[in-house]
Amino acid sequence: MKKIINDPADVVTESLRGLAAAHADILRVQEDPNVVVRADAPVAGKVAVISGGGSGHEPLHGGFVGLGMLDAAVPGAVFTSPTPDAVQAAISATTGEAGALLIVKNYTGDVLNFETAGELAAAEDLDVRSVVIDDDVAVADSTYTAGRRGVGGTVLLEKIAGAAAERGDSLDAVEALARKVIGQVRSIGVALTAPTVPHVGEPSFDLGADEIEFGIGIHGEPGRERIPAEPADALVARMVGAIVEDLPFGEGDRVLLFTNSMGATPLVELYLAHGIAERLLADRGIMVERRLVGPYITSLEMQGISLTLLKLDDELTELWDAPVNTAALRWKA
Amino acid sequence: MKKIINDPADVVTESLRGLAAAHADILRVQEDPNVVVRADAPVAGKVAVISGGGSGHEPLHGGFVGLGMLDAAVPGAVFTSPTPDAVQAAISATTGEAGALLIVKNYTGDVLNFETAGELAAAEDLDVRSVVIDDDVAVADSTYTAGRRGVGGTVLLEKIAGAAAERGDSLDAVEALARKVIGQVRSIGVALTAPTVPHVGEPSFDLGADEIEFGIGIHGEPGRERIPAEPADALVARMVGAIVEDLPFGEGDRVLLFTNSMGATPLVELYLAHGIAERLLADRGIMVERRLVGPYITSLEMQGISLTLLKLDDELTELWDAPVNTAALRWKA
Amino acid sequence: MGCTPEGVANALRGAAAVIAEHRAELIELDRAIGDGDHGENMNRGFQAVVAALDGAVPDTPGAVLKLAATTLISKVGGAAGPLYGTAFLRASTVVSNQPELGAAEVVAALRAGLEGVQARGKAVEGDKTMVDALLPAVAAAEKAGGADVAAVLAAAAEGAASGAQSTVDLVARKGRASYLGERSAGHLDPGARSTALLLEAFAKAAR
Amino acid sequence: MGCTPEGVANALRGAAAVIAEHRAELIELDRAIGDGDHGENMNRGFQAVVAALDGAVPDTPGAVLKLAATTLISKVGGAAGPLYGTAFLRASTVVSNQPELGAAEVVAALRAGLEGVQARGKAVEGDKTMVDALLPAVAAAEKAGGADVAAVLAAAAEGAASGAQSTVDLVARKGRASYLGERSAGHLDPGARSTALLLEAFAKAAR
Ligand SMILES: Nc1ncnc2c1ncn2[C@@H]1O[C@H](COP(=O)(O)OP(=O)(O)O)[C@@H](O)[C@H]1O
Ligand SMILES: Nc1ncnc2c1ncn2[C@@H]1O[C@H](COP(=O)(O)OP(=O)(O)O)[C@@H](O)[C@H]1O
Ligand SMILES: [Mg+2]
Ligand SMILES: [Mg+2]
Ligand SMILES: [Mg+2]
Ligand SMILES: [Mg+2]
Repeated sequence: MKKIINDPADVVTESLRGLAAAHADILRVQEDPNVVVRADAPVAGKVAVISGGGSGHEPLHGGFVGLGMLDAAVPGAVFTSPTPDAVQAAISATTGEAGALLIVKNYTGDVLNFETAGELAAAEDLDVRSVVIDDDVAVADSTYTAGRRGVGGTVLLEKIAGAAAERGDSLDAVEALARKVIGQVRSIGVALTAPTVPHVGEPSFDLGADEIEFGIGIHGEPGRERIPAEPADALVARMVGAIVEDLPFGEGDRVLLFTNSMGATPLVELYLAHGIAERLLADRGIMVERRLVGPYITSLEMQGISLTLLKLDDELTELWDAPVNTAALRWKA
Repeated sequence: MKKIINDPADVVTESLRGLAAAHADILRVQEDPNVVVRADAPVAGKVAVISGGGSGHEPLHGGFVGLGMLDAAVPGAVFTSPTPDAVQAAISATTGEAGALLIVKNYTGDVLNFETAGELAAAEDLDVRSVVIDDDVAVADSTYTAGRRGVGGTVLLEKIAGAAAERGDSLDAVEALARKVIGQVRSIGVALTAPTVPHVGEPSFDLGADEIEFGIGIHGEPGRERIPAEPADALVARMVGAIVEDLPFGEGDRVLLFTNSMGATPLVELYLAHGIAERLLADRGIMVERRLVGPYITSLEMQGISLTLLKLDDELTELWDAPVNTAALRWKA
Repeated sequence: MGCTPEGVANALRGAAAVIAEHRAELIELDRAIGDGDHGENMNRGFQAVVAALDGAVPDTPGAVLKLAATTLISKVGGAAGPLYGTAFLRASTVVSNQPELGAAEVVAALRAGLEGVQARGKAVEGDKTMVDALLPAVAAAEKAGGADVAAVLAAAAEGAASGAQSTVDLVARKGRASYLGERSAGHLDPGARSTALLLEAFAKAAR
Repeated sequence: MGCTPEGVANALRGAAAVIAEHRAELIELDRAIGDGDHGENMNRGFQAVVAALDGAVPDTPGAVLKLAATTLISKVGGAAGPLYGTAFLRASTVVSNQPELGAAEVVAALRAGLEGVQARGKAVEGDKTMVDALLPAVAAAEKAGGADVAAVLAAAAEGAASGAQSTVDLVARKGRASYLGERSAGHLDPGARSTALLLEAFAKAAR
């Protein structure tokens, strides 16, 4: 393993120091427990929107802290859910009368740790609610699994819930909107290579020279099946099919298409895949009205991509377009 | 080689289609020859700022086309300088009375091809000037080499020249400013792994499991030396030293620090390196007043980073802060 | 012979040593059907428990268990952190502030721990989780109930070991391994393995 | 026997076939001391030349060379594109619109090509570039000057081959390989190799 790190145990903390130095106008970092907080937090009268999870998915979540998106992010160790005390620290730093919404990706560890933090907050008479995002169509959603994982949809959810909170929506309204987004967003990912967790020192899984893991999670957890490598046209068609048929999305639907790099995919390939997805959706009469293309929810140095579709309406589109000023997403600000 | 592509010969064109689909509000793409042009080009009365080079360095240059930055980008085949007719097409699509500035990275192929295009433009009575950026301190600048390469400084140059053109500066002024930037920007890069060019199908070079190429170019061309892998603290100190001593930068200097990912470096490592660089510069009394952190000038799926320092003054800072609206850099717009 | 606060602390120190020793193995098991962090998470947590005990050993066994619980909750993260944390918390509650624990209290603590894990994680027998190690451990401890603490823990350790082994053939239905579906069969569950290691360490400390 | 337009076109077709055959070799040479695209660039360019000739073969040797030049300039890219493009352009200019080329014209065309490459790229002997193949090729062609076209090209090809071989020991001072400094020694220069391949193909066509 070659990495630009010092002691693997210090990776997250040292990285957060760099994040803080780079974006002092947007955010600040508290250490021990590690929390990334909006520079002007707590914002009086505003619902706090908080998310978090294992590190290694950057820019998620710390890169989305700032005006119009998250009030705080709680980074755990690499690929490890953060602990309740860290979530609690994020709540304390940001949450007032208006309460807070916790955006939790559906992984056992995240759910359990945020749950505990929520209970602790309730004990302090703070109005803290949670929503669990589970947009990954690769996983069968049944009692025989831990349920679907939270993946690409998380980014869109954080943007939209953040915009609603920023415009002054109540906690009830922000929560309702978040649940609406969760209900109409779907994703799927593929991996060409595996990530290497610093404290593990070797790739998280072994993939043959001509194999693709179809339905990968953001920790490199497998999903549906291993398939032989195939041309981009075929692969993207497979991905689009899996998402579209799941919700399902149909002719005339207005959507946001999010083409995400898992980390190490060259942008030239990412845009190539995006172009194919646009074409396939147009063929189905699905109208792509907004798009996001880039590495926004990653899995360290994993090569691969994910596609996310969110069904839009006027309100969601307006919230998507609203100003945002974070390290990783910025417009109209 | 596993890549999300169809025929390797079509990678650039297909990718440009995805770029165009994703950012129709910002840019449009002309094919055969391939050129990326600002959506509202030609902008009347404005100096056109044009750059280009081999593909595989995305978001450079196409991702920097838009308000406040480039009027056009000319993408060659992967890692191959574009041909003069493509540069000519970019000039035709964007250049009027006010003339154009071509930003050329110092590689033999880029210089020769842009030179030819410039001659063709002059024959059509267009006022087209070129500047050649050569900010890479890894290469000895002597008659015994092709001279220093253009690397990270290119991004800063495109932003600043673009802002000057956008505010209405004359070609003389934009050119003078570009030469000033070139005079006071320095970079160095390191690679942990090699990129794989689609039509080659195997990594561009072989690097041992514990080796780092110090002084890498953006095509994976080697620079100073191969060194054993070392902790981030030591590696970043080596990089900062190489840049600071070259110009040299000294106590009291105001600078922009650009910490760039070569493509596949996890953001958690990139910010970690950025934090170390900030600390080392502070130790030397060099004042970091602006920063840019992310994958902005890459080498396909190469793992590695580069550091770029630009000496700032009030004018450069103002131009850096000016609104920009491109696929990859966006603020105040 | 009952368990003193110092005895419980020693058992935890022994557990920390065993986890440290098996860190790489647990990582490898989790790499196969999870995300490869279980060994690191557990080791980070138990090293923190040792550090906390080095500060001062609380004066009842229950307080020692509670210190372990809060430390694990705030240091382990992942799924295992809240689950083991809850187990120790429930165990500490059930023994309240008794100065020493006899065999009956140890059995009750083990059962409370199991119930805590199930209350939090909703896993049942056969889901291929630490529950598959804990269930037979508690059953064996209850069967050995009349005996002394050492015998109870020895029985529990044996139950956990064979329970953990039984997870190899199972298809996971909880936790990260469940994403693998059928492909999860043929692998030992890392959490079940760490449960077996902990109980083995406790049994050894009690010998 | 002189070169007709069709003869020049055939020589270019032969060159395209040789480049296609050696595409991987040129890539490999460029991968070692450059960026690995030389084989792809040259192949893309010469395939385009063949396609252009398939459209219609211009009616003078000079016009054929000019068509090759403009095609290479607009299809090859990189350093080699403008350099080879300039070489063919200068060669076409020097033979102007003569209907057939004799040995003297071929020699003049070769020299003009070399001068074009040096004017554009500023490389001198020993810089480890295509110039190191072209210089001895032109020298040998001039020496064989009185002979017929086939003999001139055979001499040029031989000169280019040994010139290319001589680049192995050199340290590059121009082009991408110069970044390697001392490390560029021990490798054959890809551009010198492609020059040798082209001249060999031309010689074969003239036989
Ligand atoms: N719902 C659950 N109930 C009980 N145990 C569980 C549950 N989910 C996961 N586990 C246990 O947790 C172990 C994984 O722990 P760890 O790797 O530390 O967390 P994570 O899965 O978040 O990375 C699994 O091997 C399994 O034994
Ligand atoms: N200044 C120069 N003069 C003559 N030939 C050169 C010069 N620079 C490079 N070359 C030749 O070009 C070859 C490389 O061509 P190619 O790989 O197609 O372009 P690039 O280096 O832009 O990738 C080198 O092997 C060398 O022979
Ligand atoms: Mg984990
Ligand atoms: Mg090249
Ligand atoms: Mg795990
Ligand atoms: Mg090359």
